[in-house]
Amino acid sequence: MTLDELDALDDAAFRLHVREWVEANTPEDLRFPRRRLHWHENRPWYLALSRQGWLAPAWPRDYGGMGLGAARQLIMIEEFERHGCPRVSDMGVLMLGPLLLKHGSEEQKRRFLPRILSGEDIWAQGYSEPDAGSDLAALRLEAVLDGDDWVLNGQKTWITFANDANWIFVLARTDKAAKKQEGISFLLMPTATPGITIRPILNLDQHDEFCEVFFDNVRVPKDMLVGEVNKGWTYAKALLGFERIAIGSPRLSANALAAMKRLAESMGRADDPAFLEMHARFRLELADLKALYERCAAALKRGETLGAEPSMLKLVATELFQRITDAMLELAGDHAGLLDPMPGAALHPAGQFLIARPSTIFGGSSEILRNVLARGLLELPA
Amino acid sequence: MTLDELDALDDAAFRLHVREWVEANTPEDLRFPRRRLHWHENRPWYLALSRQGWLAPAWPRDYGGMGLGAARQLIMIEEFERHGCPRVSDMGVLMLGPLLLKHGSEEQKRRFLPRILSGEDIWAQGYSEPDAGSDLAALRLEAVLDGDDWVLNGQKTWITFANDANWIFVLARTDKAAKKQEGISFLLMPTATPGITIRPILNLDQHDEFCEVFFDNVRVPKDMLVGEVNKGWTYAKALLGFERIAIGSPRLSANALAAMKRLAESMGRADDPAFLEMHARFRLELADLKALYERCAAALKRGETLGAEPSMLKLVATELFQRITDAMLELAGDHAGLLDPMPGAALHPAGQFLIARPSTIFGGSSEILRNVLARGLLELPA
Amino acid sequence: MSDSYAERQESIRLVRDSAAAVVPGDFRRIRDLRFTEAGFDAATFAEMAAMGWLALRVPEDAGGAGLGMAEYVALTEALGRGLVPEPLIPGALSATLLAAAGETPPEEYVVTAWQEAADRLVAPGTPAAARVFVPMARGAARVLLPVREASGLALYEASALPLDVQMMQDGGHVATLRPALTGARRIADDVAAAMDQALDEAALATAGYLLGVMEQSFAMTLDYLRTRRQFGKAIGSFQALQHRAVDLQLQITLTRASVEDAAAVLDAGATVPQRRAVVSRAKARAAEASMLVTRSAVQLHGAIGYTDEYDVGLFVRKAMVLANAFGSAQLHRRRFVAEMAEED
Amino acid sequence: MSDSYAERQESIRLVRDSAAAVVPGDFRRIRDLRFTEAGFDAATFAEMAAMGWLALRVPEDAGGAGLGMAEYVALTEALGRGLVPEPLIPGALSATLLAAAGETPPEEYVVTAWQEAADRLVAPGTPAAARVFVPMARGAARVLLPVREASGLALYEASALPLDVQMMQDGGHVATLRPALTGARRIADDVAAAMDQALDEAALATAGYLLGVMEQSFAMTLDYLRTRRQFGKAIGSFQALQHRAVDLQLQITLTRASVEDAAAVLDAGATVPQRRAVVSRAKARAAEASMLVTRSAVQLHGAIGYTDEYDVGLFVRKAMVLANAFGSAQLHRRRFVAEMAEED
Repeated sequence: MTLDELDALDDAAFRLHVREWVEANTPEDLRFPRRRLHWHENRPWYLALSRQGWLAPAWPRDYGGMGLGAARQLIMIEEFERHGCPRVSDMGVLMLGPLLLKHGSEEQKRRFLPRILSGEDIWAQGYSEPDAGSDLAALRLEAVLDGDDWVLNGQKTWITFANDANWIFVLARTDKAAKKQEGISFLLMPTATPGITIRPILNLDQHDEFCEVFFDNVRVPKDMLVGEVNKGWTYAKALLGFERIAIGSPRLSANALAAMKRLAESMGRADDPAFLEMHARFRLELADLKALYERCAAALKRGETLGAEPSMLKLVATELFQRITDAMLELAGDHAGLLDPMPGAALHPAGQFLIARPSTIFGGSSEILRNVLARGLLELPA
Repeated sequence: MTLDELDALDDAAFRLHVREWVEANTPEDLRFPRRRLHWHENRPWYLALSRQGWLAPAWPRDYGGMGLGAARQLIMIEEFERHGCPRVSDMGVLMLGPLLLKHGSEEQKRRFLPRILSGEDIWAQGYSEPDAGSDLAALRLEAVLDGDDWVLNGQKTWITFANDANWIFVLARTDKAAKKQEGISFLLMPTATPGITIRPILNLDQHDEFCEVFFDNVRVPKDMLVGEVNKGWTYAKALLGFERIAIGSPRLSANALAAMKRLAESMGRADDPAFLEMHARFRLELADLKALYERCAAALKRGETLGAEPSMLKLVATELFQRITDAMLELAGDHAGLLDPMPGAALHPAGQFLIARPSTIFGGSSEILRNVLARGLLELPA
Repeated sequence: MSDSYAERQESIRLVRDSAAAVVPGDFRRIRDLRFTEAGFDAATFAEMAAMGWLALRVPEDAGGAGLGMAEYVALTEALGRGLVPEPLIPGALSATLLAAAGETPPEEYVVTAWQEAADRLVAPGTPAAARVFVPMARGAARVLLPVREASGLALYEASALPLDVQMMQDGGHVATLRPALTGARRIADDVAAAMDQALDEAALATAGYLLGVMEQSFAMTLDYLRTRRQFGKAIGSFQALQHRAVDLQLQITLTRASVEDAAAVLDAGATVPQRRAVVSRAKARAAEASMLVTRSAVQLHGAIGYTDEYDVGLFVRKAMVLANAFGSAQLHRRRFVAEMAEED
Repeated sequence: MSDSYAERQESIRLVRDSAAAVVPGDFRRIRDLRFTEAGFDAATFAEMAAMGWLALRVPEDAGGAGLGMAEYVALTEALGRGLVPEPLIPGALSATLLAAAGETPPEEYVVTAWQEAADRLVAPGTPAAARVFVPMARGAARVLLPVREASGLALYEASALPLDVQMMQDGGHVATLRPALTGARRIADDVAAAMDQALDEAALATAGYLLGVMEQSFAMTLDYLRTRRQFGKAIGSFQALQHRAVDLQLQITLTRASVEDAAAVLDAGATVPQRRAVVSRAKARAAEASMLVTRSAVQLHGAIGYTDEYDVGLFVRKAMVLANAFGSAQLHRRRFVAEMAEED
């Protein structure tokens, strides 16, 4: 079906069309993955979306996107979530693409966007540093102009799947004299550039999702700067809100709660009144989270701009997810400490517990979000 | 039995002796009072203690006290609590007496202490002000020397039972130029002194436990100053820790939990598994609070000095008390909103809920205690 | 209820605006009415009736306003902000029953004595059973009595019954009534379905009222945090209090989502199990969150919050009464689970 | 156990000091042993046995040290601080059983395969039932099997049994063993009472170990809060984090009170119901508090806390294994209520 034909469908028909395609095309073995998948794992699904032309619902059609409004994008996300479609290596699609579309040169757009859509380029996002995590503007990766090149020295950390990426975009300090948020620029480079070293970091779940990236006299040509020099912080910050709606989805909590019920069954506790009471409380909390999420989604579908809601949603969703997985560990008895899933059951309380941990740390920690809400939404004094 | 005879008893025999006397002498209608009692209510018990010579276990015998060590004092407190003895109008015994004994002139001791023991003088403590509660050192009641008198102008608030007292001790600012904690002096005066106005404040429990006290050109003779001028803050602060051990007693939580069980019975929920689970959790918490309390008590009995323990005990005890009474309100159904006790049952969930509120506000609010513990005990930076 | 989103929002806005008439800026009127005989002002009640609020849920062809639950909870939220003591929710419940029986919605306070035990949300209609927790009964012009008969749950009107009154923390009262059907007027043969629905709507309207209670007590707390100074700065600049405030805001935000979602589900035409499930979800959340927010408001105000003369205490005492009215959180949690299909 | 308070404290201090020998300052040894075949170091285990720790609870006349539970929990607390992986607690359980049967306490790791289902604290001794969650079985020199017979709960020693091994989050393992009594040595006719007591002591010792785990992970967190800087100041100066830290300290303080009180009750000669009640109380508290403290330690460390290479994560993974060993908090809450007389 062409994009014009899709446009002609009403929302319900559009949803049905997406659902049918997703059901038919999502590889069975990739559904509801326990962890975020490496590029070599999610590649079949990435390429299926690419072939279908559905990889970039938000990009304009001129650049190979679907050019959909918020309502239709959300319908697609809802259907992807419903079928447990894995998250693809999406930094190019979600982060770099929108930024280039807004601030990149026409040459940069024509050069990089098609290679994202084809899966030729897989991008990593280089923002955090050892002393600039929650306080991102404190970053110190230095970029000094030397002839026609920027020369980079320093370090990035918590770079998701840098070990999968062939390109990386970074925020680097290009003016040390300026105030913290100023003097930061946005640069692009291949990960194979001489002087770049990538070291995976094993996380508590024994997964190499994050990497450290070291820069030792890395030379980047001048035309790999996006937009104006010293404006990188402003560009990047405008996009940072995006992750929060996705992470506010009730899906993770819903999956965990369903797993909790199966766990109770396998422990012979499904009819235990104390378990039922706890489960009922979580079901109520999940239902209210869903109501809040759908309220935000409905506002987006109406084309409204959201203010503090995504931050509140992230706090509620991630903290509920954690509390459910906390409770699962107690329920699991001796199984709670198992490194691998429980024998004979597709249950892994320890895995879900560990995966729930970083959700309150990354993408705006719970502490930072509360600071921001207190000042911004509640107008409490500094 | 004389004090020497009491000394000759071992701890168990001493406890038994106290218990028997308390059983025989505590007025039945004053036991386990729902609220703190006014002087006209607790007077019979005060005078009974006075006649027995047991009103001031901690004071030296030379001044009419029992001169007991910490261990024996605690035994007395434990027995008083077990029998539900009401708290008497004790500001003179607990606060002023020890302060005069340490910093008062011999003349002040001989003049005031006997009248406390006899019940002739009932004292109020005048520390807090409208803008000096948790931040007590910010107090502004002004005392200016004029001839042989201090002249006081200003206001105190949250003065417990000032409407019962014939004398009041206050902290007043005698040097405005000095730093916050310096320039504060300790003064004594009759509440009938011209210029003093006392206004009771009704609390949420509809009880006039607190008063505002206004000072309008109140003249206090020079010899009513205790110790040195401008040293009052130091004197008072050294005694402020006292209340915390008493308020860390598990008795309030234990009483509330027992009431919760009777409430569940009256609601037909005593065998409800969800109630039993909740009740079990509270019983475990109460047992651990008791263990902590007894640990502190044992250290005191061994003559050790306590550091951060009383503050921790107060946090644990008062917050458990509140959570139990919070849960009682939900359990009480439509009875939760009753102004008076439930008909036909000696139960009053709303009353216990309201009485639990100020415990985390007065005597060091939970917020202030956490600040102090973070800096002092945990050595976290300012 | 099939209006467009914009039309609906306009209708809700109109209801909110009209509520301003009985919600003044201060709480003098509220204080003056506390612990009085009726506990509310008959003239104000009549004014509310005249604005069509009592019959807000009664269909237009039965003499009502025919508005939705979205409008109703918007109204009770506004009343909750002002702690309005006039018993609109029990009055509206009676109006709905009378309308179901083909009678004209009343202009005065008619109370329905449906409850036979604490913490229930069903009207058994046991003929001889005492009716308990009848709200503001001393101010009622008439009393309706559901009575279980062979025909179903019949509805009677009784003009006077012996009262046993208990005062409540908010300054109102509840009564225990003993049914006396001698001389009572029989109004309808079977109002069982209408009764069930009316009780659900009253429970949800109460959740809306509690939402207003917590919104307003939180707003007053934020003001206090911004202005009260200790240790040389506004206490609202202390991070621990800021985070506590954010946690309370999250509860308010969730309560609003829950209450307004439930209203939307009812307005979209829910099945009985769906209606029970969403109403119970909203009432459970509102009950717990309103107690948390109002008692935290007292704590965050410190000593002054514990005085009767400072207004923030009025809110916790209102929540103490209403959190368990039309079912406690416990009751509603259980009803939710019983009514809900398995989670997806 | 009737020593004076001062003598008792001195004895506990000696035990703590001796523990320092196997608790080095860093976690290199702990990391090196993770996910290895045995999961612990036999030489270190032998050293611990040589210090008398395995037989710490065995009476002196049976070849043990005859020390109290106060000393035992002080020891396991020290081991918990160092995340010592050597299976002292299951080894000591076996030593107690052997001593009860009149045998000399062992010098090597003997494991008792008593458990037949997850989250249990009784040894049914079903002859043919698989024994599950047998800790560190690949490093065991011998296996003891309690077997229900007419005489009571008999005790056998079996030299080798087929293993089904599962790795654990802390780098150790548990095994499922299938009883094979052919050729097994029968050690005792009835160890039922000794078994019950040994399981309780193991549960309390585990609570002690968890106390050490949370103490150390909290100490590391405080260090981090004091030194890590963000927004221009040490993050430990942020009041919200300070209050969180105080709340964790309260849990640690309560856990210590609970564990040491339980040990004192056992040392004073408790009845079986008293013993069960206090052990369950301490284990329930330690299980919940250790999970709270260790997972909060990860959160307070931020991103670095979520890496495997940073030591604070080792503590949460140890707590994940031990919080439910010898009974979950849920199991112990119920046992406490079942055993406790009514509250006073």
